Amino acid sequence: MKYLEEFQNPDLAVRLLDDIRATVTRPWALMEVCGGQTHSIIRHGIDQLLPEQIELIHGPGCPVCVTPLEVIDKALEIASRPDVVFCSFGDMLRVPGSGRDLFRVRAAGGDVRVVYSPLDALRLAREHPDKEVVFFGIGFETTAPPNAMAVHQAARLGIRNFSMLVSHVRVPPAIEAIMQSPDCRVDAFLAAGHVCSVMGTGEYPELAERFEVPIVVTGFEPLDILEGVRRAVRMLERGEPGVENAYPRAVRPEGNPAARAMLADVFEVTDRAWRGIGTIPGSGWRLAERYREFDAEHRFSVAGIDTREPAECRSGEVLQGLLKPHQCEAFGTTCTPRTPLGATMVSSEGACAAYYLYRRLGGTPATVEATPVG
Amino acid sequence: MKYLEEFQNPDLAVRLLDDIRATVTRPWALMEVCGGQTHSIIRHGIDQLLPEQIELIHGPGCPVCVTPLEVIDKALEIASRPDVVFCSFGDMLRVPGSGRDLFRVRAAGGDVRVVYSPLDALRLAREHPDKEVVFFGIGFETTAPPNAMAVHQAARLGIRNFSMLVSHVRVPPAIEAIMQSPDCRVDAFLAAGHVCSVMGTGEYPELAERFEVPIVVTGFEPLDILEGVRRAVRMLERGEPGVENAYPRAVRPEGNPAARAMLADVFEVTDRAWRGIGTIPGSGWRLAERYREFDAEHRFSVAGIDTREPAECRSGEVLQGLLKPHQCEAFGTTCTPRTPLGATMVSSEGACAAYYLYRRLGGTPATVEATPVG
Amino acid sequence: MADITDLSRTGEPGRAAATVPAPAAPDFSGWTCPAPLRDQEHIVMGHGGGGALSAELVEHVFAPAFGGPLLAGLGDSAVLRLGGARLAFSTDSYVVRPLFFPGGSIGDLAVNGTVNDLAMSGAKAAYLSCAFILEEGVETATVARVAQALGAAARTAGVEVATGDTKVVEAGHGDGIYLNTAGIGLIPDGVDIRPQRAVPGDVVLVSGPVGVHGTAIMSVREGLEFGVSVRSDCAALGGLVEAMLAVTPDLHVLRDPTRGGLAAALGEIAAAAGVGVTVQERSVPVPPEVANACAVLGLDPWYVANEGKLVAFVPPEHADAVLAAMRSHPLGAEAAVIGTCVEEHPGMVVARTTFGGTRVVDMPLGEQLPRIC
Amino acid sequence: MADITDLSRTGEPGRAAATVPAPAAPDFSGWTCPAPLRDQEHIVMGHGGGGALSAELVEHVFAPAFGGPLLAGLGDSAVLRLGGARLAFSTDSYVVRPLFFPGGSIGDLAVNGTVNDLAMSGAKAAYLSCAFILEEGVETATVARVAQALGAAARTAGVEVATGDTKVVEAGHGDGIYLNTAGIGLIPDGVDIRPQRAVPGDVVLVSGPVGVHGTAIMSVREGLEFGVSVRSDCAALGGLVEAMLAVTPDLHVLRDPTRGGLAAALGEIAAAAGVGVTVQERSVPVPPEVANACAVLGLDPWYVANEGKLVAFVPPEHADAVLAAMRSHPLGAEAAVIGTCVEEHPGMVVARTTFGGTRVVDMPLGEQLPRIC
Amino acid sequence: MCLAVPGKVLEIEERDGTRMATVDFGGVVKEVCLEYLPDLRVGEYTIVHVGFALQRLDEESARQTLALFENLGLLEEEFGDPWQAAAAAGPTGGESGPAQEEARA
Amino acid sequence: MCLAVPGKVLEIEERDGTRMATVDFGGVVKEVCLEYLPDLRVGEYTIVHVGFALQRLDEESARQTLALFENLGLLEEEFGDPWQAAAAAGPTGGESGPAQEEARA
Ligand code: SF4
Ligand code: SF4
Ligand SMILES: [Mg+2]
Ligand SMILES: [Mg+2]
Ligand SMILES: [Mg+2]
Ligand SMILES: [Mg+2]
Ligand SMILES: [Mg+2]
Ligand SMILES: [Mg+2]
Ligand SMILES: [Mg+2]
Ligand SMILES: [Mg+2]
Ligand SMILES: [Mg+2]
Ligand SMILES: [Mg+2]
Repeated sequence: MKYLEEFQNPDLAVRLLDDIRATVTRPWALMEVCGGQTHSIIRHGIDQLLPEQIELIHGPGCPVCVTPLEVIDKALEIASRPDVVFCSFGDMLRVPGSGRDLFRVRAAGGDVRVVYSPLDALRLAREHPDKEVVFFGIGFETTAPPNAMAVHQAARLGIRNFSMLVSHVRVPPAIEAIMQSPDCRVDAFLAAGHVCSVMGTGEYPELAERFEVPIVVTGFEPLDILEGVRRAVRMLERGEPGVENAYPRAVRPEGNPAARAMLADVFEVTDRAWRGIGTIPGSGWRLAERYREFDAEHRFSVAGIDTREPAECRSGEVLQGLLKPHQCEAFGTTCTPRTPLGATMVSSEGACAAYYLYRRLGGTPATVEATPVG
Repeated sequence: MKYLEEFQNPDLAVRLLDDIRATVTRPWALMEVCGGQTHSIIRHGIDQLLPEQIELIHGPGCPVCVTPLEVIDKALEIASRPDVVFCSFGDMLRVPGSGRDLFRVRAAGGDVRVVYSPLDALRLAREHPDKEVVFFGIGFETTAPPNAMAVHQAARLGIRNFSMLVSHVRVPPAIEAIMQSPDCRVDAFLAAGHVCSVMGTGEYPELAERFEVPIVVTGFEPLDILEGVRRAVRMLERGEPGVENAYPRAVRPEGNPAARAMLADVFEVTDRAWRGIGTIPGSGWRLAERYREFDAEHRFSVAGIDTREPAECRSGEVLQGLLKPHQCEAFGTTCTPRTPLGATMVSSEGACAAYYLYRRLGGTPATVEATPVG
Repeated sequence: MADITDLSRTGEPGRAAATVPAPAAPDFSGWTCPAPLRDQEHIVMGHGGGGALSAELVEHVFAPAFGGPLLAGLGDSAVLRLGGARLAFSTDSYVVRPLFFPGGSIGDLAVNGTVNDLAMSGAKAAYLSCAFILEEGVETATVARVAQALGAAARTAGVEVATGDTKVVEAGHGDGIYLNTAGIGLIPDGVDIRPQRAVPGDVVLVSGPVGVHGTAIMSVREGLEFGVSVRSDCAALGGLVEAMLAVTPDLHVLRDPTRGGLAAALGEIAAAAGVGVTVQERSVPVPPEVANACAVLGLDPWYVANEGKLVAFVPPEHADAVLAAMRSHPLGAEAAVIGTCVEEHPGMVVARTTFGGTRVVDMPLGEQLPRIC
Repeated sequence: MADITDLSRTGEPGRAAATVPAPAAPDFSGWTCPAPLRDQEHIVMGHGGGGALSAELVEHVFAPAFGGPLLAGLGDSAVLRLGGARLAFSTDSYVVRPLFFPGGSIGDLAVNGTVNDLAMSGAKAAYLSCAFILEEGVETATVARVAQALGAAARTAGVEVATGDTKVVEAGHGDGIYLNTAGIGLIPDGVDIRPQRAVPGDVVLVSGPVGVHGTAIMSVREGLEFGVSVRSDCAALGGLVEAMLAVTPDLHVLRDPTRGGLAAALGEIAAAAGVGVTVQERSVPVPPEVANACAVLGLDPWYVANEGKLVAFVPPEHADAVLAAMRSHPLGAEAAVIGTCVEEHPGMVVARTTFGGTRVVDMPLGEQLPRIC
Repeated sequence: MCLAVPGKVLEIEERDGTRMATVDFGGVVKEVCLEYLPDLRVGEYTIVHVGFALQRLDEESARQTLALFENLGLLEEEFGDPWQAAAAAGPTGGESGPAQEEARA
Repeated sequence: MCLAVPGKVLEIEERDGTRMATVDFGGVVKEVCLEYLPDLRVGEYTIVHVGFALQRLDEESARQTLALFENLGLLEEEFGDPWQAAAAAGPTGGESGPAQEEARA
């Protein structure tokens, strides 16, 4: 794919790595905020190519991982209703609530469907006027505009049997929370490129300044990530925190004004619980009052849910970079990708799942080569 | 089964046949009114055992065969609705309406279920409060009380999602119509034993007297039928028409008073079309006005049905004994049990189907033996 | 067997009838069905009932697609040559509801049904394949119970489950468990058992009472439930067939009267061999409870499914010895002679009723339905 | 193959973990899964995905029921001795949606899938059984189209449809057409191809680009629809395998990377033989359209299903000649060496990424789902 | 019309306000609605159609009818036909009068 | 978060009052909602997430970034790092200013 493959070129990766090696003089902990970046790092083995001094901490940027247990339990309850067609992005189906997941709801007869886009859910609502079609609206600032559009269109077209279970989260408050943690180990952030495609970069200078931390807006292909690391390391080595845009082909300072306007119309900022972390003030979006009739929590009474998060799961600390997954006692014993206790073991870009895979190589560390093979 | 096997004893059949042979002196045409009797006659080969002078004419007593096309088309339309669970006795599923049958409705996604009893349909209605459960209430006087009870119970228990498509027919008006036909060939009737179990025998003396015809209330086992024939032939030979009860173990003169009372409460007499024959005045029952809310025709608008009965089908004449099935041009060519044009080719006791099977033996007539074999 | 004589491949579907005037005096001996797939734009339950509709589907849809010479092979089992050996090869899917019934389960059926299809060629079943189509949401414990029943039945039948497959379909697109087994077995030298070998004079035997298996299943089927003490007689017949072959390798026809019951089995043999079959109604063993269940529901026991019974066509000179051998085997203790193969009425089965009348025993059209009339 | 090394049959389901304290420094080399069926009271789609859940079902449910020694036989095909010959025997059910897709149909799959399972033992498929489970209401014309595709594919593959079965299930209890085929074929003398024969040093080859078939199907799957010019490469591989065997009968392993894709095929071989497999990411042929479709949906092409491709483990001394033979065959024109079999990390597949990093290629857990993240 | 079979009442109970019986049809047992034969007792036989008891089966009459068949051609000429007499008198006579007479004859 | 891929607009049309585009992702074609990029034109590239075009892909900027990587270690020491300068100036600068500078360098 054009503008994708070019940024996977291993020859150019060597140049970026050379530059990083030439720059780094001491240990730095960089957090890539976004699960998509984590995925790319693991997939391509990028962490293994970096100089030993550079540690990549996988941040809380997987929307699947951070969706609070209570919301998932609500989703499971709504999806179990006989009159409901429950639509979700594929990633969410395996995430455990208190004891089961959407797969099991489907196995028990619930009509749970994987959709590619929220507009697919809206189409289903039009095709099945006798059913209540509920869309599970999760995601960061990137996914919020598409979901907002689905609600907006439902209102515009008068599709009354459509509603959304909203659990949107916002990145900047999360970065703030991480930096405020007393145990914080993060020296610099690779900010989430596609979040910034929508939101622009205006939220970051204040954070960079306040916490004296470099923030590099970073893309998702191997060269993009290496470039993000290169920029962050350079800023760290020079002792010059600030904000840089290493993903200019997709990120403009102002983001996408049309999308931001729609977000302002459909959603309003709210406090939001992050799974395993707790409530972060102002870190989420909920439907604005005037779209309340499309709010699945309003339409279906799903109060009184008794959530049960396994006590032994320490994914909150993992998500904040305070704990390495293998330091969790459950890791690899009671908690495996097959039998996850926490969301970070579920999604393939979850930190625990990534570690599990990597560590399965056992005592033998993987051979790391800087020069491309094959 | 006690009181069943005893009436299948071939040794006693020989005595009855001997007596019939000793009595008969000239040709007589006897009509067994009831399809159950037709079935028994074909199943046991009884017609082949009788003296040549005695011809058995299969009457219009198969409730499946006589249900009018229009009602079946209504059933098909109601059964096709997505919110309906349509319940029927098994016999009705293969009966063609205008172009399809309940099997095909089911194949096309309709929820069509075979039940053993109308109470099963009522139970389904209680189990599926979100569905409309419709029962196909067909049958003669025997089946009418069970169906009446289902409606009565639905009213008593307030089961509002239950309704019945009623097409009940009554035997005495049919006998009257047959006798009034200018071409009538029937010399005597074997009246339907189980109809009389419910209704008693009080309706027949007037008919026997008016048309000077013997009417013998007859059971269903081989000996019962032979006894019915024996009594009818004896009355004919003696020139003494009247009513005899050859099924006293199951038929009392007054019938079943409780059942008759329920019939009077739930149903009211109406003119009824008989498939292939036409409308016979007063020959049917419909739901009484006070049970109108349980009437499926009232609940579902099924007006404007355009029925198409194949022009070549002469089942009406066959049902009245005016035509032998093989005298119909379609018989065995375009009309077979596999591809029936008329209801009399569908049900295994339909006269056309019975002939089809029998005649498949070809030019070679079956060997008829009066003495039991094996 | 697929071929039944009242279907013709020469007739033009749905049209010929309109142009051919009906004869004044119809000639009943030469009927053909001019419109075999009329109004059959969609599959109905009867296409799986093992009767005339099933046969039509094979004849008009599958056989032309797979190649003419294979038509005969689309019956219950095929005889192959491979690596110098003569093998029987057969498959069946099992979709029985409920999964567990008095005397057995879908797991037992899946073994015995296929083992028996092989046995009907005279083959001793050696290996089975086993494929599960599971519906999302079925209890794992239910799957395990079925698997255990299947394994136990295989051990009893002396056949090995050699290979398998599992697929899962979405909830609402299955019914708990569907099972398929295919089986292969070796055919002993000198044995040539197939429906086409029926000849007039053959004695027709049945290995025991009919209708038992189907009655046991109906008794627990939703909406029909009735109390009855009969249990499915579902069994593997390899040993019984071995005992019969020990008398003579020259058995003509063996057939397990499964779907469509005794009537379908005899009808198919008559059609395949172009012979008539005459059955003495009185001689066909029907347990009283089976007869009574059928009387209550308006069914005919000869059309009720069996699994664990066989019908044999045997040259008259061996009939007594074969009957004796069957009666010495536990699965043939109630074996009986029920009729003979005749030259008259080719392709048809005729019953001599208890009263001495005759009745054509027709192929079942589709599934049997409880009647009120 | 059923056995995967991260599952242990010794652990007590759901309980052992609670009593064993986690080690202070976890020993990653000796993990077992202490709760293999935890929370698996019901069958989920993943149990049919050909990945770890499928393997668990075989190991914990089917293998114990059918008898321990048969476990190995529950893989894609079994090797039998019958009548003096060595036969391969295999079965698969086909439940693919939609029934028709660019480049093929369920009918093609049902032939090629089973023919290929036999070919993966080195056997030339000779006979197929074919069982239809039809849903009441499916169009007869659709059934006919599938049957015709099946017949045509059988003729192309040189295999005979020898026996069949049809069942009809009630509307709402099926999905149009499910198909099962079982196949038997003769294994040439001197050929012993099975996953257990993989040894360190073996060269790993693939017969062509991966992910094509699965991408073609996804492109027409409801809710995923996308335009793409790739068509299923579904094909019968008997001829290709014959060409490879002509080089040497000593091929160690052949495997068709169907459900679970290349990743599952390699993982199963590694687990069965207790060897490591190293794959050079760059060497695995993935057509750009497949890679791009996967990029759009968030999938990994190595996990996408194939039908018409094979993976071969070949002794190094024959690797060049086998590769040349493959490339001379139309179905192997784009064959490539993709890796080697190693002593390290037994039971595991490790990819060398394009950038020189390494990555564990895990068994797929169940079905792949489009991701947003 | 009207497939109906004779069965013997094994048990009677009220269910949902409806009188139901367990009826044995020669080893086949089904639940049957008794609302139309409220005075039927355990041990008696009844004619059952689509799950309803519609008429008591008169065992005495059944035996008499069978006895009549046994004696057919043996006794009739001697004693005349009591059935015929009953028919002439119309069907309002006693429940099983004619059969009883004939059996006596 | 947020799997998003670059695709090229092949066609644009209004549907149900919504602006939709047919977008080509290297031979893979999908329908994409254009409501958030109403001025996107046929032939341009866009970043697509869950069926929505969320941002125009700046081709010039992409080329410049790649050129930067090509020249890494060759030119930087000579001319200094224009990215660094841009970052210090804050992200409010021209759309692809820093990259342009660096490419020029
Ligand atoms: S290893 Fe499992 S239990 Fe431990 S933190 Fe990760 S997800 Fe939670
Ligand atoms: S043979 Fe067919 S067409 Fe003729 S009267 Fe009978 S049912 Fe009608
Ligand atoms: Mg078979
Ligand atoms: Mg069979
Ligand atoms: Mg398989
Ligand atoms: Mg069979
Ligand atoms: Mg297989
Ligand atoms: Mg396969
Ligand atoms: Mg079969
Ligand atoms: Mg395979
Ligand atoms: Mg009736
Ligand atoms: Mg997102």
